[in-house]
Amino acid sequence: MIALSDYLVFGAVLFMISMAGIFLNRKNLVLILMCVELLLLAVNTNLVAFSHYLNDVQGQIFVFFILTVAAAEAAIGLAILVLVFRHRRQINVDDLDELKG
Amino acid sequence: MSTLHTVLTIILIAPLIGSIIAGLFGRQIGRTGAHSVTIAGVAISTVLSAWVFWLFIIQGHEPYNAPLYTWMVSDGIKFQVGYLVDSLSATMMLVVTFVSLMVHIYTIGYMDHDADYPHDNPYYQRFFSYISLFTFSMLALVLANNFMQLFFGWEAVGLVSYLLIGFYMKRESAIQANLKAFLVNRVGDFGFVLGIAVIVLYFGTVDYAEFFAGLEQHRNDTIDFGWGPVSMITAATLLLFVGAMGKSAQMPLHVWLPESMEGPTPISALIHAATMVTAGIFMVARFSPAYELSEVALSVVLLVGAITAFMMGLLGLVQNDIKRVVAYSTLSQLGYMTAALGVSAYAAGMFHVITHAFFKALLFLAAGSVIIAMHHDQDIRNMGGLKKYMPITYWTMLIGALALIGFPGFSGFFSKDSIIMATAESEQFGAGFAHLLLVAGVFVTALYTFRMFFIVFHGPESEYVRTHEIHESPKVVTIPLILLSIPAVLVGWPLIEGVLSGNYFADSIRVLPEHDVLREIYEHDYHGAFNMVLHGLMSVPVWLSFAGVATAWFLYLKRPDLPAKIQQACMPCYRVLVAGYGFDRFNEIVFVNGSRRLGEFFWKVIDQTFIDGWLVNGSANMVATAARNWRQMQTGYLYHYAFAMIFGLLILLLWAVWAIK
Amino acid sequence: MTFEIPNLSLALPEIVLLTLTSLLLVADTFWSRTCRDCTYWATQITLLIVGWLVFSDFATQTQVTFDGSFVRDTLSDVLKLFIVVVSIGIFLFSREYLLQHKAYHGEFFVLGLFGVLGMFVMVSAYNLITLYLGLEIMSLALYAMIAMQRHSDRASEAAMKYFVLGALATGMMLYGMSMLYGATGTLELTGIAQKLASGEVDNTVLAFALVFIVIGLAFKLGAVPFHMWVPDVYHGAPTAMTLYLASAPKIAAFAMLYRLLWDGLQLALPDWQGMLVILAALSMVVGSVVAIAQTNLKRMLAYSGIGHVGFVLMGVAAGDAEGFASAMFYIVVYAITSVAAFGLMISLARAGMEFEEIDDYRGLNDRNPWLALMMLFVMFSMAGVPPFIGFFVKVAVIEAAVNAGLVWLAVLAVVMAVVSAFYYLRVVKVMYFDKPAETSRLEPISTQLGLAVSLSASVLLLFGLFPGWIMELCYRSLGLSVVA
Amino acid sequence: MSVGYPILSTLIWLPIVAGVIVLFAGRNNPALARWLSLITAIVTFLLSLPLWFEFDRTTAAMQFVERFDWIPAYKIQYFLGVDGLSMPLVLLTTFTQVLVIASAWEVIKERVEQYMGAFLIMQGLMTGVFVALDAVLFYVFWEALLIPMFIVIGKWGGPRRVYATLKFFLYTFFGSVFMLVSFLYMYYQAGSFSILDFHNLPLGMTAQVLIFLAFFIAFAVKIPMFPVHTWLPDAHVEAPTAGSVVLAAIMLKMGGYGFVRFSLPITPDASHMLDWLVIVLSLIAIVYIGFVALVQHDMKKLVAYSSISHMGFVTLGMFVLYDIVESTGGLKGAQLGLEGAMVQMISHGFISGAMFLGIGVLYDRLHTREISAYGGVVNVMPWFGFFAVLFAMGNVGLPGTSGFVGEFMVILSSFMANPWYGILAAFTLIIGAAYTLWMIKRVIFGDIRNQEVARMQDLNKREFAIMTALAVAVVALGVYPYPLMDVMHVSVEHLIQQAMTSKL
Repeated sequence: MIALSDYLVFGAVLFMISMAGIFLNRKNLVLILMCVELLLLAVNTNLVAFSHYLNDVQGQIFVFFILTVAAAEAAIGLAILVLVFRHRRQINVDDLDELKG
Repeated sequence: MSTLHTVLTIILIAPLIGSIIAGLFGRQIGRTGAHSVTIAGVAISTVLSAWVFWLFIIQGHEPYNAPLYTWMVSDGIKFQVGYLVDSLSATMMLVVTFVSLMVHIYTIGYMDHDADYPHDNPYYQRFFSYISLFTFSMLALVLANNFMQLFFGWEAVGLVSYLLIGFYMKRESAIQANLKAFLVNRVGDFGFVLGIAVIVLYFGTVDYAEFFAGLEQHRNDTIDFGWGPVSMITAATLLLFVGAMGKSAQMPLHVWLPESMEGPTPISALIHAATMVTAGIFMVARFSPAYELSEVALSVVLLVGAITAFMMGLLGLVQNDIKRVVAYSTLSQLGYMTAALGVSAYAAGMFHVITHAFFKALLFLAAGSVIIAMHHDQDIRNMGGLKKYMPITYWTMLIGALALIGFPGFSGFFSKDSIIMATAESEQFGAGFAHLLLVAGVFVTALYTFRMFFIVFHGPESEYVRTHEIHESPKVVTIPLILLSIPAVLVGWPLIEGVLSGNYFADSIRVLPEHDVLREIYEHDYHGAFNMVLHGLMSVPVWLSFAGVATAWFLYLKRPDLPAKIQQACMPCYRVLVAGYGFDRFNEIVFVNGSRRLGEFFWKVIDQTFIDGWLVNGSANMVATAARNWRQMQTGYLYHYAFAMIFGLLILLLWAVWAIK
Repeated sequence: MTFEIPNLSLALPEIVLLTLTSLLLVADTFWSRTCRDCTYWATQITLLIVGWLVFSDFATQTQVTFDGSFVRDTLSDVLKLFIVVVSIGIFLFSREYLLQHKAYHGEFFVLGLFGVLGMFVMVSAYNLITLYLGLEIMSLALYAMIAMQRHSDRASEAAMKYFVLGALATGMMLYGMSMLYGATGTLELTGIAQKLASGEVDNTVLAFALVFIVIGLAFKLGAVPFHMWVPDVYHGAPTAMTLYLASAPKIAAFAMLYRLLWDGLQLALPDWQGMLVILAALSMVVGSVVAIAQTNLKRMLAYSGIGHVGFVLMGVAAGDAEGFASAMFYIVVYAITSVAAFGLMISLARAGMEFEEIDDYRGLNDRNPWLALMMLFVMFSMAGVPPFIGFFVKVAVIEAAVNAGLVWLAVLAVVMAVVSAFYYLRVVKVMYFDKPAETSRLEPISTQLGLAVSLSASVLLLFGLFPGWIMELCYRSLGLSVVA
Repeated sequence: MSVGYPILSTLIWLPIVAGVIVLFAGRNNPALARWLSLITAIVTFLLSLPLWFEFDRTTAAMQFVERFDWIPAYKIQYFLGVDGLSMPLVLLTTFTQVLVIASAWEVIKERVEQYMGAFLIMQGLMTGVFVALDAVLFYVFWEALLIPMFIVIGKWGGPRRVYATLKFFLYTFFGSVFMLVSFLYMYYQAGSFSILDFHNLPLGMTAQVLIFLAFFIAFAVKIPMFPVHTWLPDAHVEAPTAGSVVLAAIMLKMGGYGFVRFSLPITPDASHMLDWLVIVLSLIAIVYIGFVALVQHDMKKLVAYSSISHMGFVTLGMFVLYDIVESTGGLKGAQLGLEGAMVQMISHGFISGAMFLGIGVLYDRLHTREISAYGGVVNVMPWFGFFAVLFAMGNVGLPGTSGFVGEFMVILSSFMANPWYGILAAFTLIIGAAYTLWMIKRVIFGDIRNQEVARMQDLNKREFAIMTALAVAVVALGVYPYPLMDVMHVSVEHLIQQAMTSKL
């Protein structure tokens, strides 16, 4: 039997990996978008786990919404990415530093 | 309102009205208008003052004490403007108005031409306005029945004095002198105000009558300045005396008076000889009931007076400016008066005020007459042999000089002799020492007076006198001289008995029986005025003054080469005297430069560097620096931003963990 | 199992808004050639209709529908009305901006309306899912709008930053929501509140959840240290978009704050109060101080906005209904002030002269005294100087803090108000005391725009003279009685 | 006791409305702006006179009260009224304003309508400060005042005007925000913003001390007291003449007014405990600032510092009462001090206003305020010399001028508290005379210094009228202060009673 806490730890690990990915990665914007997706997956894991152990379906419904929205979000994210690429011909995270101070 | 009240009001107001008209509308009414209106005002005051004098002195009217209006009321303390007329103020009023009238008339001649001003400048009207304003202020001071009004008059005369010393305002020396005069007087006023404060604190009133009435009750009160209790009466009287020292130019607050001679001569006569400078004496006499209760205060007064009398006389010896000689003489005479106050001989002090007012005004006006003749040159070394050119001036000045040195029979003799006798009689601490100084001073007085007199009128004619046409002054100048010389000779005779017996000022001056030296003299030594003159002829002071005259004659007429040799022989003494004992230099270095340095320090270091630089702009700069530095944190890199969020997450998590425990 | 049709009438404004916006989306493709202004006017009319729908059925008591996941109460209606009003202003100025910059496309308005829809949903959300959906509808619209000015390099950078950080923040908030769900077993706010009241909730998990939720809220509001996106996005986005970002979404974010922390987690007050105090203090300090070093007005206003959020959070941190009322008062006024500020910027901007740098405002008083005066109103209002309304909102939140015993925070707040006064004054200084770089008079702006600008700026003074009603509105919408 | 119209509201709003009208109507018509402003100022002054004549001198209660709800949510009211403490200050404001408008007549050429409008608006706000009886209303007026002043100094000021005006604004803003916090705290305690309710509000010692300090910062900055005075010289030097006049004559009084309206009655115990602080700082202001004034090269700066020194008397007079009770066991002297402080405020309004106007007259002619650029002015400007000396004497505190009355009373009363207070305070007799008359000597007297001075013209009719009005005020108050005192007796007694009643 897998305990609730195992799922939660798994979720937390995913969460941390994605966060680490966002701020450790200095090269590629696509990677960041992927990390964002991972973040949502961490949340989904949590929700599903809770939903199962609470015997409550709401959590899983929430997951569906999140998955849907995540798709839309990814679309917009990629669109912006394309825009950035069009302007700069590259997608280095390091290059996004025109606005600062 | 009684007739007397109305009369007093008119006496007070008439010169003020004259002054306002001449001052504000001087251009419109012209010169004649200006002097007519002011002289009319002062003349009215003089005549009415004479009536008041007659009423109070001859008729023996009860002292009159009544308010004119309530200036303000606060905390139950009434501050009123009012009149207190008794023998003291009635006498002073007459002296003031009379001398003032003489000076007004004299001024017509003296101020007629002035090199400093173009003819269309209304300086002439302004001058009349000032002296009338002065008369008003002095009357307000004399008539006061409370400290507030006294202080008003006190300061108002100071203001006019300031304006008049600086009358030739293009001259740097004049405006320097008037600033100095005002400031030194302010040092005195500093004490004066605090004296009033003590009285308000303990007596809860500024009214003379209530103050006197409360003296008995409060005579043993003490005040604590932080070093233990001291007698309140002593503190109050000494503080008030500081004011008197300023106004009456007692050492060390005398420094302004010699320089006040920068003003036109008529005001030197009126303000800086006859009236204003005696306000301090008047004030102490007025508060005799209080001074009587403090031995310490009396001794201080005595010593200050005696030292001033002697030391300032010495300075008169080395002056070459005719007015300065007379000015130092004034200082010295003021010292005599003050010393008289110190041995409780208030009446004698006041007596000397009166006689001095006449003969010193006479001397100044005569000196002014000489100055007119010399076309406003005041250096006695440029004069000489003027006797034959200006006989009236010569004779009147001689009268003044004799009165000053106390020649028996002249007014100055009576007053000065009573003072000297009083110091001899007194048992006040320091009286012996004071007596010695005063007696020695008599010799000095005679010496410097006749030094000036001989050089100016008898000595060899100078280059200037030979090459210029010198003639007697016009009538508007000489008539006041003649009129003034009458009281200068005679005024001592009728007054001396009343002064010594204490009857004259009986209703205003109070002396404790054990202090009453004049009464003692009156009872043991006085056998009528004529006898006093005879007796005087054989007394030490008179002989000393004769000796002084003789020395002057010997040094300046017989052997004019000697003074220079003496000067050579005693160069240090001469230097000290010429430097006026170094008071001016000391003040310059310590007070003037000291306060400027202090001011610069406060301003530049504390205000600008410390408060503004460090605290105010410093905190602003700190914020600005923080802004610049913190701004750097906004690097523009996405991962830094994300890191900041994660950092925030950690902080909040830590807080949550901490809060749960 | 019975199937009940939910009470749709309560959600009528949202339904109508969605329908009309979708229609508009279609219509715009036709209109884009034939009738350039049609989409704009249709947008404004849509907003008016929706506003009227809200107003005509103004809720005086709390009603829920969709199984308790959608709520209609006085607060929601008041906030929606404010959102509508502010949005009308936004679109008005945006049109001007887009015309000037030759970027006049109907999509902007359509996306804007979607954003408004998201805000509506957020305001009425009574369930974590609804809340999340509202938030995302709004956010996605915002991401797109920022990036819309395709030829602007800065805009794309801003959009990227906003998107990534926004997604991160949403992710964190969702993570918090999942924990909350785990702790309470429900997604409904009322259910959460009941569960908390029963005392069966694990405090550790709750606190953990709260941290993540608060972070999500803080990000949307732009509180330190979750503020890093604010200056860059304000700066990089087209001014029209900055105007949008800085106004209406703040109101929605406040609604979210209120729904979560008060409707749902009121009993966890001791846990979240401290966090908000920390965020408030940091925001006030950083916002006030860093703005001083700015030379770009948009950036300066961004930092100033961060500072204002600190004040709002201070009101919330008071932890009572008055505190929320004062925060609401503050945020509404802040939204209006932002509209006025960026609206002025847009009105002044013209080809070649963006009026984005503070130095561009040199001698404005000589060139156009009226607009300078309006800008002065805005600046002094933001600085919190009476008689402008900005003063009263500060009074309200400080009062709430003092009331709650947070005197030190109140003192910090007033000190920071003084610090921030400096940079507002600098703008006034530049406008009034400096000589203009070019002395030409500015060409007059259109009457419509002039009126809009004057209105939006002078209400700051008018509301300042009569702040009573708007204060009262905020009080009443939080169920507080106002005794005269 | 009552007049046919809401007099206090009229005095506030008439100038403000007129100011707004001037702002718009005068844009391209400076003459209209000037005349409209002058007429408004005169009308307002005339309308304010009933305050004096209809004033009930037998009661300490507020008079001419107007009271309406303003912001019900916070129980903030539009609550106006005057008593013996505020009424003279209102009249001072309306009186000064006429002169201020007149003084700017020809001098201001640039954007006349904004200048005049700013001053009219300021007038309304200043009146509001003195008559507001609701703390928030008071604060609104108090702070709103900064805006027009900020603009006036910054726009029409001297070369360092931006620094000066920012300093002025931030300094005073910083000072007053703490006051706001304490108002809010008291609202929390009292449930109302009425100042009268604050007076009766019981407060613990700690609360009182904190509130006192908050008030103290606000008012000390405004008055200003050492060491938060450094904004004043800068503001004065850079401000245009009329700005300096308003600043010195009226705005500084707001600080003194604050002490009597707020500090003493609301926090009597804290005032008692911390009175030493105020007294020490006042004495420092009197002596220290006197020395600083002595070494100034700029006339305006000199007068500005002299203002600080004179305002030291105001604070000293207000706070000696506790020491008086301690050292004499009775209250005698307390009223003297407080009334002295009030009179000093009025008098300083006249005198400093006059001195700044005088400096303005010189500045208009020679465009410098350096003392060394002048000398012998009286030779070419005799009437100006007359007024200058008169006002200088007022500044010096010569009896017969208004400057004496307050100083004298405060010296007497502080001496009662502790002889050394009196001694240090009396020191102003010397140092005040020194800096004032030294300036007079260098500027007014002496020989004509240079060609520029020689070409100066004496006062024109407008300037003459302004100076005469002030001169009459200075002398009248000096010769007969009774009526002014009469107005405030009852209120001051009431205040003392409040200040002596412990709230613990």
